[in-house]
Amino acid sequence: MMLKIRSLDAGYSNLKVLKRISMHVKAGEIVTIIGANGSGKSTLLHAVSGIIKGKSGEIIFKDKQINNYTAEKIVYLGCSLIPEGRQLFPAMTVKENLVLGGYILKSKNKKINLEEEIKKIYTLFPRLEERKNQLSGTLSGGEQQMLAIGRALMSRPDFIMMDEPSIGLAPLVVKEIFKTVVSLRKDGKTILLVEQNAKAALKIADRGYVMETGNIILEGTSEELLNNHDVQRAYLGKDYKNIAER
Amino acid sequence: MNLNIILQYVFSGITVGSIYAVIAIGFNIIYNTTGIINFAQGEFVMLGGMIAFSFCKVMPLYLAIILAVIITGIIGSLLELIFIRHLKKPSVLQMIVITIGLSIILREIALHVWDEQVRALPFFTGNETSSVNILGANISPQVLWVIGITSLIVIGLTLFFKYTIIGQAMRACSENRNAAGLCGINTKAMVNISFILSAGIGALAGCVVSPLTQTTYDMGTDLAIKGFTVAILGGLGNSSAAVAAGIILGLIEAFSVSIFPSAFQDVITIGILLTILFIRPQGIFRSKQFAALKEF
Amino acid sequence: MNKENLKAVSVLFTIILLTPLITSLLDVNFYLTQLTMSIYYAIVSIGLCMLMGYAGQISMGQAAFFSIGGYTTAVLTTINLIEYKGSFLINLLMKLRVLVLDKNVYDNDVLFFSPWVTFFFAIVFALIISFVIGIPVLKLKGHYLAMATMGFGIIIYKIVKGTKILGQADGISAVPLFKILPFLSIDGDISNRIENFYFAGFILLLGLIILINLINSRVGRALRSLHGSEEASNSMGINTSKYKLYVFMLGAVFASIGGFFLTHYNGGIGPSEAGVMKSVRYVAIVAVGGMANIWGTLIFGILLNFLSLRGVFGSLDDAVFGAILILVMIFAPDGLIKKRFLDALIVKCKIIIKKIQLKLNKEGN
Amino acid sequence: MPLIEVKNLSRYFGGLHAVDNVSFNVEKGIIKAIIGPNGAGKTTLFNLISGTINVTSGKVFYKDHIITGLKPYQIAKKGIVRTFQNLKLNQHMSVLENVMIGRHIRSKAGFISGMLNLPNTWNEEKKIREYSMKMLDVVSMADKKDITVANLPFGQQRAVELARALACEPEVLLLDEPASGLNIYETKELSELIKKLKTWGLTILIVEHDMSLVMDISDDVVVLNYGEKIAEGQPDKIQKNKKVIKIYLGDDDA
Repeated sequence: MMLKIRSLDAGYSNLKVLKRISMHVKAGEIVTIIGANGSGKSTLLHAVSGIIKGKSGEIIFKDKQINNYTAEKIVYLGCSLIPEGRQLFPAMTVKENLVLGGYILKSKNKKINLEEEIKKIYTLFPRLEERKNQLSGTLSGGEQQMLAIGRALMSRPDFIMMDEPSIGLAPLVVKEIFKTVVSLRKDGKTILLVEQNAKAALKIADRGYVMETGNIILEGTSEELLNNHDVQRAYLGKDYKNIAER
Repeated sequence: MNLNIILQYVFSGITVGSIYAVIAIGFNIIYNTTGIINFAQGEFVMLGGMIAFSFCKVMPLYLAIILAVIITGIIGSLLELIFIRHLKKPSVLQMIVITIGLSIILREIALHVWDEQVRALPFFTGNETSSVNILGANISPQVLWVIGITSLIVIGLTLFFKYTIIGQAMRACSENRNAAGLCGINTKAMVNISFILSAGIGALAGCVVSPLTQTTYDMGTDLAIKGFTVAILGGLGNSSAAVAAGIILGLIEAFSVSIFPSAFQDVITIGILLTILFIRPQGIFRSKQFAALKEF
Repeated sequence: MNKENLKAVSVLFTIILLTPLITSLLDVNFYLTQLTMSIYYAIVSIGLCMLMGYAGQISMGQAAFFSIGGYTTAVLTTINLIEYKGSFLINLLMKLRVLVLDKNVYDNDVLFFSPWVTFFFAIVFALIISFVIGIPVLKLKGHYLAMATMGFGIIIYKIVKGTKILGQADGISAVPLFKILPFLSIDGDISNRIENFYFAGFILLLGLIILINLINSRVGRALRSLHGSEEASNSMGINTSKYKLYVFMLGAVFASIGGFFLTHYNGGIGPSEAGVMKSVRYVAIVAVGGMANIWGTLIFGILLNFLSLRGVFGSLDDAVFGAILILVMIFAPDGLIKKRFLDALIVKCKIIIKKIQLKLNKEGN
Repeated sequence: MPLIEVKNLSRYFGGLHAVDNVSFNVEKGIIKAIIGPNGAGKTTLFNLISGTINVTSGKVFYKDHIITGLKPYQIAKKGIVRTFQNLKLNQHMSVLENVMIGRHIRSKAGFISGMLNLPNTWNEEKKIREYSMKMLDVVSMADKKDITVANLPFGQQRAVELARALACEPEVLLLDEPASGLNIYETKELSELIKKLKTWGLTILIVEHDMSLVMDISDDVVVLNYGEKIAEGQPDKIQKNKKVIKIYLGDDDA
């Protein structure tokens, strides 16, 4: 088991966003979380990656309880988050961004040659090598997303969480990004994908969870979810009429 | 005004200007990693001079200076550890007030440890009467020391931030703290390092300038406001611009003496600060577009 | 004014009324001098409290406005225009009682501005300067605002210290008394101690009532909303920059009035009153008081200034204020006097009183 | 004559075209929704109309007068009042006091009369209080008037914010994702409330993610994607629009 969450409550200051969330991700899976805006998907990823602290419940990563770990420590364990909106270091070059992605390798082992690690990323995304001395803030959206993925990969994570990688990207670029996600799984990575592009996400995922106002309202294999009417509901609105009058 | 005197002014302008620049860089380093303007920055300069002064009685000057830099660096680190680290999401007002409080405390401690007397480190080479002739102007060799050491500080820092992984990690923190954490960078440690660094370079500046301008326990506020002026002039957070801005301000100050009474010299500097804040808060070297993305 | 505030004001009124009685009973009447001074300083602080606490804008230059009030009156009442006597303008001004003729300690005739007029000038200067400086400064936020106001404060300090007519480092002494009523004149004479204390208390109450009214008015609500979110207030139709400016000017006037009276009370003013450290003090007092808490500011304004003037902190005077700033900001950023805390205290007192009553009743039975 | 006319409005952040040449009209008395996926530029468009950020190019007309370039408070005074996606209430003030802030533009008392507590302000304060209570009643929060806002759950804070906006007596109400963070029951109440406001004659412009709410209440819908308008029309037509379905449920080929 890669990640297991048991009845997690979390939120920001006095606002509770997540309500008793339970879910899991097995090693080697691609799991996707879908849901409308404001349903708490990103908050869930923030809680796992240590950016916010859970109020109650358990987060277990590779058999370790990580509730109170700092974000840095969680990265050390091999769990990497690619945040929404990329969050690159815009005034630093592509290469510097990648070097920083490898920061924990360097602090684990002083002798490690980051150049070789960076070369591996370049073979995955040749476009980044062409632009290695360019400031990352000047890259196109797709290239930025590649760099964000590359930077996360630099820490050699086993488990990668992606927060809406397709946001703001042209359809063709989205396709490319999703292809990369599939190829990452082939390399043995486990992936938790939060997406607003439901169909595309479910197509590459093994399983999925559907969130609504901080709760998981539905889970199942991708096929089940793709054919489920409720998924459309979660996406296109809460359909409060049917529910409230039921 | 003949050429000699002009040159004299130019050198004195560059000398104070480069000290201002170093203080401004101190501001920038902490500002970049934390978003805090450390109002106690001027006190680091004072502490450097004072500590070195005490040590140089019992050991060679260079050792005293090294010790002063190290001790001030430790003080900077402690300040961060004790007063700043554990604050959860402090407001800007809170940070301003705390660092102002720190500056007062440091100053008062200095007053009780070293009293009110004006002190000065010995000249690094020669004494107050020795001079070097450059292009016909007689200047103290200490001026060359100041210019040399501040250039070394600037070059050293540039290399540090550009080529070492710690330096890069600090830059990463300043650009996006959350993302830096997600790269596994210990952001808290980086903040601490930024305090050590800016305290250390402040102390070094305080040592080299001490023979020329003397050191008193209450010199910090004036220096801080000058350093801040320079930091703003160059654009807060932009250290290479701070060097240029520092020299500009130093020259303005030096030449203003020939026009205005020296009692009003500071009024001119602060007038510049206010003017810049009012019309170009992003600094003279930065574009309007940059300013639009920031709040002042 | 609501009931709660009315109660508080009347409590304060009673305290002010009784203080001279208590001091004379304890035979510490000399405390009144320092208390009077503390009250004037507190007036400066409550003005700043409006700006910092209610409108959320920091000012590190409050001492500048204090000294503007103080120096305005000090210069105009110590200037001797006797040599121009006889000219038409001077005669006119004398007839209008703008200028007064008096004798100095050497029994020479001196002709100077009436304190009534300089009071007016003190307020007008504070208004003009705060208006001119406020428009650009208040566009800034956070660190920039703090530095800009501090810079303004330093400029005033340096000007005061460097200008001959302002007495440079020595300041201005021998400021004449301000005769308000036949039996009331503002000066440091021991015989007038009690009257002066009451007068200071009166001014404080007046200022306090004005501010409390303001806080609870439409404008006060707008200010508090501005502190919450400038963007939202703006979207509610509140002209935020106008209100910030007004409050800045109001704080300046309060400071100027404090400076005016204290200068007459002390018979002089020195450049240290304009120093950065003084501004820091005012900020410290507002911070300990709880930012948006005018009562907290008032209580600590009087208490801390009194202790400081009594020399309780010794040579650590400045250090105490520095330490207060740090400790309050770290451990109690909402100030020491929280309404919640006070309410809890009152509730507890009530419970204790009830218990005692019950016990007494039982025993009575 | 449309009440609001948005003409070729654009806003660029550096190279990012947050809003790109968007035009549409809002007739008086209708509910118009602006929808689109995350990052489509909806909130930016809102900020442009309400004056919170400056436009790069283009104009907004209100009652045939240009309002671009005006300060937010000037726009509010003209009768266009907005709410915020992430609630901007004063957390330390009571519910009623927050709503009373909304009466600011409909009252006059100034600095001096406030300081002196002049009798003419008493009457005004009373009216402010009464009207604010009425608005609290509209959002069914009247019984919570003295509670400090920080102690209220999120859904109720939204209601307070709406009451505050209503207290301004706006002609146009701009609602920025009023349903985000609400559960289905609260959303249902919200929809009824918005419909009620329409009967008052209010014109409502709403940015919302919840399609079921949008389809239920709005008369007209504008769809944005990458800052550009890709569709406009009545809800039932928008629901069938292929482009819109594609951006919401994703490309089948992806």
